[in-house]
Amino acid sequence: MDELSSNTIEGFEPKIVAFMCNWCSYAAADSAGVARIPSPPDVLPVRVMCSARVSAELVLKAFMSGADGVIVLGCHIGDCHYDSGNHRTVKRIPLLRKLLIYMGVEPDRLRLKWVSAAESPQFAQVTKKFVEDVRALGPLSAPLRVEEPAGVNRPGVVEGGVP
Amino acid sequence: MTEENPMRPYLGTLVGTKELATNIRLFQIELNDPVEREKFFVWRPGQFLFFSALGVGEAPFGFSNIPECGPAIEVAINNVGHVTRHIHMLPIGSTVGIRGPMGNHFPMDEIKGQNIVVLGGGIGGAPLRPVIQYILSHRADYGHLTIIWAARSPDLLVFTDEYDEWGSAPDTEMHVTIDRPAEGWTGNVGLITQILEQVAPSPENTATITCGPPIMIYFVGKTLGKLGFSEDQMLITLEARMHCGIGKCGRCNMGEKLVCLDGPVFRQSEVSTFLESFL
Amino acid sequence: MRFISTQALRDWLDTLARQVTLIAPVETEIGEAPGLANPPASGMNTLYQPVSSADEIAWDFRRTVMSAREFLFPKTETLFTIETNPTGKKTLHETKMEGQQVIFGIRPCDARGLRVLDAIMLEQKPADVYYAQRRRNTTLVGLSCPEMWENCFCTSVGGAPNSSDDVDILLTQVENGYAVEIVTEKGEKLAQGIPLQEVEGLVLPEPRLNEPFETPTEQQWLNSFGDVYWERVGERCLSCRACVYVCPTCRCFDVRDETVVDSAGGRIMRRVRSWDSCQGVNYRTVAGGANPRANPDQRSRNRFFCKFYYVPTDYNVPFGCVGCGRCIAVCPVNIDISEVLRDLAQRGEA
Amino acid sequence: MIEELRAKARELLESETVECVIGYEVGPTGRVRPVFVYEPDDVDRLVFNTRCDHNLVTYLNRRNKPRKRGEEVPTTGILVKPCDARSLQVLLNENQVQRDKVTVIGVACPGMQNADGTPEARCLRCNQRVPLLYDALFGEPPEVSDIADTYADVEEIEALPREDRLAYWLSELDRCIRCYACRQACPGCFCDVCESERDDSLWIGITDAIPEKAFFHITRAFHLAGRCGECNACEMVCPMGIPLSLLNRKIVKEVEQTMGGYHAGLSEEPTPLVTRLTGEEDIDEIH
Repeated sequence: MDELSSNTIEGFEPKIVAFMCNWCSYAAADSAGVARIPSPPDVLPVRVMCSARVSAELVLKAFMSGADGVIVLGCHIGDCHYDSGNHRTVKRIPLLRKLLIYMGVEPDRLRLKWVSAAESPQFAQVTKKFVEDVRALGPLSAPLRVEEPAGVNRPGVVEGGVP
Repeated sequence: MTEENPMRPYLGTLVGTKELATNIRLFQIELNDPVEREKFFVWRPGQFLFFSALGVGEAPFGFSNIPECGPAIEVAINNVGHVTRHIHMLPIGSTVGIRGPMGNHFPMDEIKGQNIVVLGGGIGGAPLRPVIQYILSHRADYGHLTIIWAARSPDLLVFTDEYDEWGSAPDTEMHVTIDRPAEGWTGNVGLITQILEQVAPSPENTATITCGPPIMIYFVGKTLGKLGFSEDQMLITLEARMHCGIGKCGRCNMGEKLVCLDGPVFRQSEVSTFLESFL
Repeated sequence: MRFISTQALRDWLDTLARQVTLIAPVETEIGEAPGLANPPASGMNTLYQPVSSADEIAWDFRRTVMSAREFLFPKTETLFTIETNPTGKKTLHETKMEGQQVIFGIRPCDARGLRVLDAIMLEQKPADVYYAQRRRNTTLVGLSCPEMWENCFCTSVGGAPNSSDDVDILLTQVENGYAVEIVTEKGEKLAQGIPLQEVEGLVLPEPRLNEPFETPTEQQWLNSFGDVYWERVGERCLSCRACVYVCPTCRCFDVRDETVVDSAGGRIMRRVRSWDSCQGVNYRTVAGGANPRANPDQRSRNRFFCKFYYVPTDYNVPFGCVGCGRCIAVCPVNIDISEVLRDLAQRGEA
Repeated sequence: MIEELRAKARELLESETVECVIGYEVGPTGRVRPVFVYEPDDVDRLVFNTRCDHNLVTYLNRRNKPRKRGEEVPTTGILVKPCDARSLQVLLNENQVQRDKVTVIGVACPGMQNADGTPEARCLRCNQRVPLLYDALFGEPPEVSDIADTYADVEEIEALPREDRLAYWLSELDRCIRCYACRQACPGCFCDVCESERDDSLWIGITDAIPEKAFFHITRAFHLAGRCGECNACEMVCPMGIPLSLLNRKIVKEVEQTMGGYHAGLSEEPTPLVTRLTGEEDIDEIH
């Protein structure tokens, strides 16, 4: 994920990581492509076996590695391939989102949506909307991102001699 | 910066690798800068270096050859941790970082004229190869050489293709053993301590050099004691987690001794006085 | 005796702050949030921080939470970077520090702590160049302590609240200003900019001292090593690192590599080092999983031995501890280094 | 009450019911600290007062394990306040502690106080005065009127504009020195190797950069979702005074409000985040 890099605000194109369930949204994305339904190019798809695989760590790591927005796509409740995985997702991701908002991250940077394998138009629509929302926010900033390399903001030593 | 920065690695190139045993590979490195190469190619048997997989991390390893047996720096590395796993994935031609040579070395001058017993276990044999190379290339300076080489199983024996050369060198005997019987293995079976008792080298004017897992070093020491060796005659080389190799990071202390500066080579008699045990 | 009035000192510091990095004690309010009426945690923290004027300085501070060592040996520093250009060629850039910094208001114990770091990082060859550069470019303007506070025991380990041994300039508060003692050449150079007055018969206040105590002998340390006493001291240790991170003399570090991608898509490899602590559980774990100091009491014993036996044995300093008392103050379970010293010193030599 | 408690500790040690009693003693400078009592004659060191705010259950994570493979788990007696009992219940729910090896000496809690004698904030919103879990109980529980936790502290942060919330947390995180005292003091943090401290820097490295510190604190709060018993040990041990309770209590509040009033350690039900796998059938629109 450290392939991602951030751009400047001018002409800002957000980097989006989409965690997609193998059994629904990934298939939907696939068939959206086959059906030539236009979907945004800024989305880096990450296939997971279940949306419940998407731990807080994965979301945070995506943010820290350059994602400006993270969207998690899973099966509708009742349709989980593993029976109850998305019941975990729906408790986990909204809770993480609330915590991030509480810490000052914009609400629109993390989103959870249900997209079944048959819903390729919805897939395109959901991701397009998300990209637009994140684009409006601009690049991700603190607390999960710093522009300076680590240590630079430490009070170091500046130019100049002893007077 | 005017002073030499000991934390800065020399850049080198991985020029070759050789499979030694299961998960153990020999890495051959050439340094890119000829000036740095000249400074670096003075290491002695027993010293160690820091090998960086750049961007992943660095870790300390013992040298597996002597400069005279160059042209490359050779290091045997076991794939056990995070850094070594990445080192094993490096393709030939990769740029790597090398820091060193560090630590003390086996007192090859002090033990001149003595008989030498070399005891290596598993990957612990790697830092002993320079000792053997050194003795064989200064053969007249040393007495009888006994090499006892051990591993848990045949696939973990390192430098197997050099055993014939070592065993057939003048005034040299070579014993190889594995811990448990294995299919197709016709050589010795038994722990290194058992073979040591069978070979029973005489303690008269003899120095022993041991490297292996801590538990092996401990029991080899016991056995040598039984054979009449004094702790002063036993040289061992220890390992510890370390990050600098120059006595700064504080990581490798055993009591007041730092493995990186005071070691890695110690006499058993010194180790016995350490506050903390290496086990 | 040389003297500077409070106002002249403040003016000089204001000027100095524009010329060099000026580090000074600053009071930071905990829970300082815009619009937050009731900060959830209460209390004040004094920390050494860069300041731009004398107004920011906490003039009547006591002991800072963290020592000043982070300005010579930062919590995190980049050792070097390696850049790979599009043709694959790699170039290595070492981190260099240029320019000057002045630490104003360093307490004599913290300055003495730097003396211990000097012995380890500079005098023990090869020297650590990162520390050496910062040390060379740093001038210490000390401020005597008016008294020894709770947990302070500098006088038991060879220091004093008004010691000028390890600073470049020592200031001592007197009426309407400060008495100035210039100790080193570096201090002399810096003091050229100070408008000093010569005042006759200036009487320096005597600091209030805590009762000093005897520290254990080398033999007492050695004898105690295998004692169950260390288990009793260390078993309540939580294995956090607070004591080590606030210590002015601890120097253990960890080194890691990071790879970052720059905006042009090129890869930059960065090697960083950060503070580490012998109290951490996996401090000594080697690849393969063996941990020679698996128990908290072994780790806690290591800290005490490091300060009072290992460092004095290995390096040219009498103690690895300066008696600042910070580790006592921060320890959540009240592991008290002065209690340990007293306990051991009371034992027989046998 | 303390005499009875000491007598109980003596009895447990003399009868070899337990090898050691973990309680509180007064240190040489008057500070209260945890103590491990092994000898019956040492029980007089035990004290209990309003400064005994350490959560001793943390030590069970270490002590309630076989010392060597194949050995029995050592027996321990432990002093437990009502909030500590919640932590213990959480550990029991997660099979981290062998109950039969622990003798729980419950103490009725008068409410803990700060060093200056004011009541601790967490005690002002707590109406538990008797532990839910004990083998023997000491002390007279004081009368408390019904207190409802309004999460006023959390709501104060929530009410701030986003930029101010961010500025607040940045200034708090900036002070963090990564000493991990919060984690080490927390009974709920019992992983052998913390994911924030992996040798391979899988998630974060070792630097003091804000994102790494934020990652640590966010994931720690998150891992404690439905498990934090609000003992506040993390905040009390923080040398830099970071208000960690505000992070944990945000999660406590959300868990309570979205998961049917669930509170960690009040029942034998483990955290609903991983165990309740129903209740969302009506959800269609998320966000």
